[in-house]
Amino acid sequence: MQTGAKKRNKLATLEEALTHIHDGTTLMFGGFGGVGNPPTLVEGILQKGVKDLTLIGNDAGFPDIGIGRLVSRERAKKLIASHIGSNPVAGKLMTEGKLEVEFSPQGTLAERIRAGGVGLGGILVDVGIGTIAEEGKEKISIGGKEYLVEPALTAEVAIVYARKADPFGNLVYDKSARNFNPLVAMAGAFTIAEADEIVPLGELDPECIVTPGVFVDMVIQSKGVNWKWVWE
Amino acid sequence: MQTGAKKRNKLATLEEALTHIHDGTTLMFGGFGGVGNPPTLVEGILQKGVKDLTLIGNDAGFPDIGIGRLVSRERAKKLIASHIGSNPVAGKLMTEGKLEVEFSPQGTLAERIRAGGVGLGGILVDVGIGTIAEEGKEKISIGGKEYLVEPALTAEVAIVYARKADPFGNLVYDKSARNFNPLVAMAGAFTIAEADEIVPLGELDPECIVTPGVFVDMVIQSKGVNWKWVWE
Amino acid sequence: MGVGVESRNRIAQRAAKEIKDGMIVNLGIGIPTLVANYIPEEVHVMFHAENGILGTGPSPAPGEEDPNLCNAGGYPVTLQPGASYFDSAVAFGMIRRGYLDITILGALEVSEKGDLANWIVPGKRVPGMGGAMELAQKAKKVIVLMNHVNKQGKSKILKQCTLPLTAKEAVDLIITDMAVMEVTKDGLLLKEVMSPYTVEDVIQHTEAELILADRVTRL
Amino acid sequence: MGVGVESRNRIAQRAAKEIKDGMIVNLGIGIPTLVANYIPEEVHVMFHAENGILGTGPSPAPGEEDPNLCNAGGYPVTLQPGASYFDSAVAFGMIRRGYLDITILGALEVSEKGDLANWIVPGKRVPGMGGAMELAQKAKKVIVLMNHVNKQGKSKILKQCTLPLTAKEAVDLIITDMAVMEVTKDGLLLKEVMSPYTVEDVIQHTEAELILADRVTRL
Repeated sequence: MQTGAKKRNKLATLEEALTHIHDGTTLMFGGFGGVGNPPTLVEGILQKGVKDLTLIGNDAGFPDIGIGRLVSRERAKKLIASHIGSNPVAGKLMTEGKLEVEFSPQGTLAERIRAGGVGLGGILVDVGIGTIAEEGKEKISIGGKEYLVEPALTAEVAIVYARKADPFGNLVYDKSARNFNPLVAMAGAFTIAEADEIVPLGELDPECIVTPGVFVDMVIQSKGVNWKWVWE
Repeated sequence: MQTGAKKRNKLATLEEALTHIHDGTTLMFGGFGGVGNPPTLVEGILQKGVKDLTLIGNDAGFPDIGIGRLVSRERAKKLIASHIGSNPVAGKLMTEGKLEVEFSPQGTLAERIRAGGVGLGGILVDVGIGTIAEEGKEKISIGGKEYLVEPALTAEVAIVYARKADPFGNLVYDKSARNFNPLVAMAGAFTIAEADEIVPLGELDPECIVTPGVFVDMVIQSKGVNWKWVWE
Repeated sequence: MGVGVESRNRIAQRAAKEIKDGMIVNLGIGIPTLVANYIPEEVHVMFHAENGILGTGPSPAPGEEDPNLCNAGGYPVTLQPGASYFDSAVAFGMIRRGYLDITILGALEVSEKGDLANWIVPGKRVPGMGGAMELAQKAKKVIVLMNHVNKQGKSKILKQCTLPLTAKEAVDLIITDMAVMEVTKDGLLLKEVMSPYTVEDVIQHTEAELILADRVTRL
Repeated sequence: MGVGVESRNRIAQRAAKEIKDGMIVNLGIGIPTLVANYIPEEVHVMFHAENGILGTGPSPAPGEEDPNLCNAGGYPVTLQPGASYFDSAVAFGMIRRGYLDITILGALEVSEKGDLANWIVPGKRVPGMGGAMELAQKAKKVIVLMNHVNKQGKSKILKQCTLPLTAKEAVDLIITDMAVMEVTKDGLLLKEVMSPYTVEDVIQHTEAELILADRVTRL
């Protein structure tokens, strides 16, 4: 019966969540420019001393904000993202050969993650044709128009930030902190959600749930942001 | 200034909506087994006498329910759907050569419509490999695994049913009447939404809007369902 | 498919035993719908409806139906706490990602390798595949409920399917009015026989090769 | 890019004139952000932020910032009535479907055919393309705001871009501290000159070939 109970009640501690994240883990994260990165999980990963991560997400945050805290402290060996412009340390590490960076156009990256999340093999996109972004990519013609074959992305572990969660893992987000989070939540083989507020089952409006709990494996209580925003 | 005003206030009458639907129009529709088909638009199309439609949507409804009313009254020359099992008239017309039917697995159909809606060329799916559903489809290998290339679907006109709409075209749906509607709403070159209730701009919760108004071109007031459900 | 009420209920009751606490389950139309009636109260299940609901509850009382709250078969349902609505693309995302623990479907034919045919009888009936291809190909466990033989008295459990397939090597368990059979690497394992039938009856009415379990249970 | 405050504001002010009532508009970071300050009150615009907002409003008053309500540049915004939140996949769905009437971006180089380069300086600065490829390739009208020349005083408006492209033949209008130029089939049309510069100044500081409009306006 324990398995059944665990599938219904996914509440856990930060420590339990961290047992799923090791040196070398492929880790996907929600968030956009720091907004919507899960602060408690990032801090936990830092504290645990995990290294050699392969990170997948929109960007490298800022040096001391969000996922950028892992990047600038050299916890990642590789990053798949759409830009690293807001984190100069990431650029420096890349130039020094300490961080491998693979770029995808932002909308393509979002769709590749979503494709992984819904079990597709990939998507066909015409964005980037005629630029170096098409290099090394297979092309295919649909109705006489050329498209790039963009493979789906998944990860061993996905970490997301939500406004509210229930014990089944149903999630709602907060304003623009939604961004990549619902996509990333679907694309993890093991998805950990950090929520500002954990509410009883049945309390979230079924019409407004953005991520159905079936995609989520674990829910932890957020301790909130422990960094200063760029605009503060 | 009229263009600007029209882009903000998309409220229109059924008659105005019907000026966009003609003999031969490629018409995509939301709904699943009749639930979520837009009743007022279906009735309007019937009354207008439109024929030779190419219909794209999940199914053929029931003979006297939803989109099925157009199919069983021979208003369509072609149907792209995942099944027609609930509408025996559709099966009969197909056998008689009066209706061309193209089948897609349901999840593939949903993703093909979504792909059209978000401007992708198509998707890669492994569903149907090893069956006749793969016939005539291009195959591609991603990481050593075979996928079918499934082209995106769009339509000249898309018709959807919503619970509430505002003048900009923001939509929320009603329970399981959501189904294909949000996907179809994105995939029309011209999208007409029929809503049970039209509310002032700003009244819908921005967190709970399912279809952002930018995808919608016209909003009309629904007159409600004018058929009897199978379970009634 | 011409199975009597009692037999249908017995098949559904047997299928319900496969459903464990905490599972995510999709029930097809026909006999599979009846399975929900036989799940014990202490077994909490999230039912998935591919039109876009996770967490459907029992049928509403007459007069309480909401036309906009129906299962994939078009019949009114209710909601369980923790349920959510989503579009059909997400509904199938769940399926393709393998999050369905069990899917229970009807079939026209099943082969001894677990091939499933249930969407087309060429030249006769072409209802379309609906969501059956995804469900059969992607659910963790695929259970087929059907009559053991067709209207002509011929076995629907074959060495090889004659109809176009819904999915190859997809079925895990077959429950009929005569028997319960598991698809294994070695072949079709006869595990249980429904009374009043005997092992011999089942063998006689099955075109596919059957392996007898060490102990064939009589139900 | 080393453009003075006055000049930045003048560029933004000129760009604002391109924005008409009812448009869906995406503003990039840097000078493009300033454009919002110059849109007349009677011109109602829905601003699109590619992180997942349609309908952002002005910056909040100091102390009223919500860290979870920011634009794509990471700075706090507010909401207009009719606004909605969605995930980044839908945000780019809107872009790829061509629903953005105008996108306003910065650039490192623009060619006379409208090629845009703004995401990489090989071996030096590799910030990544972010959402610029989609925006430049898919918006109905692409407006570039930038300094006319680089720090070395060399033209950023070239016959051919030397840097890797963000998008080919994408730019419709270039607004710099010196001039306003439209990309036409026949080439780059010089339409307006910013004082104190003269047509001759602009020609001298532009590597690309310029076609003079019948009447070059002095701003």
